[in-house]
Amino acid sequence: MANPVPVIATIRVQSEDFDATREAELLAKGRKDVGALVTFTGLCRDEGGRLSALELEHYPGMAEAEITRIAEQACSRWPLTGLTVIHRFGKIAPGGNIVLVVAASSHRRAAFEAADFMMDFLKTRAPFWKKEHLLSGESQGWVEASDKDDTDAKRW
Amino acid sequence: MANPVPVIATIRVQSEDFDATREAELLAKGRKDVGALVTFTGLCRDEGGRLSALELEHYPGMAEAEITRIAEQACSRWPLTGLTVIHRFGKIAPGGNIVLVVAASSHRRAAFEAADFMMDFLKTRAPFWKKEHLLSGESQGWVEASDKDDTDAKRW
Amino acid sequence: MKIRYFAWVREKVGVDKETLDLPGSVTSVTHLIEFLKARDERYATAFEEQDAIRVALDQMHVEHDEPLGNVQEVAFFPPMTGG
Amino acid sequence: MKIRYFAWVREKVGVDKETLDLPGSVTSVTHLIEFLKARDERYATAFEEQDAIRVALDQMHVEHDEPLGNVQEVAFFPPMTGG
Repeated sequence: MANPVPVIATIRVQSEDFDATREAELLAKGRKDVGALVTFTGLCRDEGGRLSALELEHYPGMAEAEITRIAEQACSRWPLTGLTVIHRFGKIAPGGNIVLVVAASSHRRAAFEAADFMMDFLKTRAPFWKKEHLLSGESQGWVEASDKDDTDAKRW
Repeated sequence: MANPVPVIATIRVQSEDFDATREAELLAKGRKDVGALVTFTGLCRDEGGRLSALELEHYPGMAEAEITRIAEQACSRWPLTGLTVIHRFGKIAPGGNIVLVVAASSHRRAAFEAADFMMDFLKTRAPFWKKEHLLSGESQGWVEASDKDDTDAKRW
Repeated sequence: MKIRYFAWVREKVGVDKETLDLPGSVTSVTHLIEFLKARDERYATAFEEQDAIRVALDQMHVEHDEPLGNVQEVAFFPPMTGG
Repeated sequence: MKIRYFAWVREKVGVDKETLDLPGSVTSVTHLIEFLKARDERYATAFEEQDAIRVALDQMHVEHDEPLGNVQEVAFFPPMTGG
């Protein structure tokens, strides 16, 4: 199943918003070997109306490096024709985009699994930390890492 | 994990193209409870330059009914906030869209699994059949069902 | 009873749908397939690999041993290849 | 050696980065944590639940028993919550 020539993933860590469509189009446009495109968009929830924003702190340099390492694993493990990962930092309001993974492949299982794998390891290994800001104006504190995320990452 | 009020899925069977972005936006826009949006787009491949088009025959009426049955299973099995499925029929050129699944949820595993589940059962239960048209001008014949698809569907 | 055919089953039978009066002895899908195969060479060819053929009664997938009951519409087709 | 702190580790320590001269006896991450905890109450509090703290050497995740070797940059932070 491994790709003889693994693709080079596109990785971006930025405060600006992203356009999921445009990124997906870049991986498919003008190509005739892409059979499956899986796009994962992670959005900021308001947690039942509690939150005014999430603030994402990151480790500049290591964030890009670690996402690149995870993406290289994905590219060598699945026969992808393209992989794009964008992770935002800074203050993000409910409904706003946080993270984007687009995986393209000739085959649907490869695209699904690679996107799923990327998200599990972005959650547990990419150096980002979320702080909750409440509608009441207070800063609620840091989001705790979930055991479920660790369990998910151990599937691979 | 089951949703107390399962969402009503949007199902369309059409010859016209679809806009994956627009469909994804419809599931997320103005909401603050959607944390994860998984979009699967299935595209026509040229099979290494062999194909000029795929022609999709379908069973009108049953196609919509069967996709609705699969979607209802997905909606009762995962806590989704939205689910959209569009399947095209007719002649589709390489690079063109064939099928779209968008699953929205508060949680990423639910969105991933629901989209993956939908695709496995669309492949094996939705009444569509693909015929290959060759660049040489001949009609190559009907695509054979793959054992891999049956195996995939048995995972659930 | 209305009978529909899709994909290569349709091509082999030569029509996409037809309405047939069935004898009372045809009470299950398997009986119906036997009845069709005996009608004509085209059906015999279409249903040659009988186990490969899928069937729907009133637009629901069923097994070959399903009774026909009061269904309005029977459809025969190869394994699906959509998605 | 350049040391960086993130999220609540940063808040508890009170600085986001600093450069420290380490005694020769500090040869592993565990030694460095002990050294920091002995410096000041803020570090002692930040590293109270020592096992919960993650560490990176030159921007790579490592375990606490990792030797410091010739690294330029050490970072301490809580478990990640991105994605």
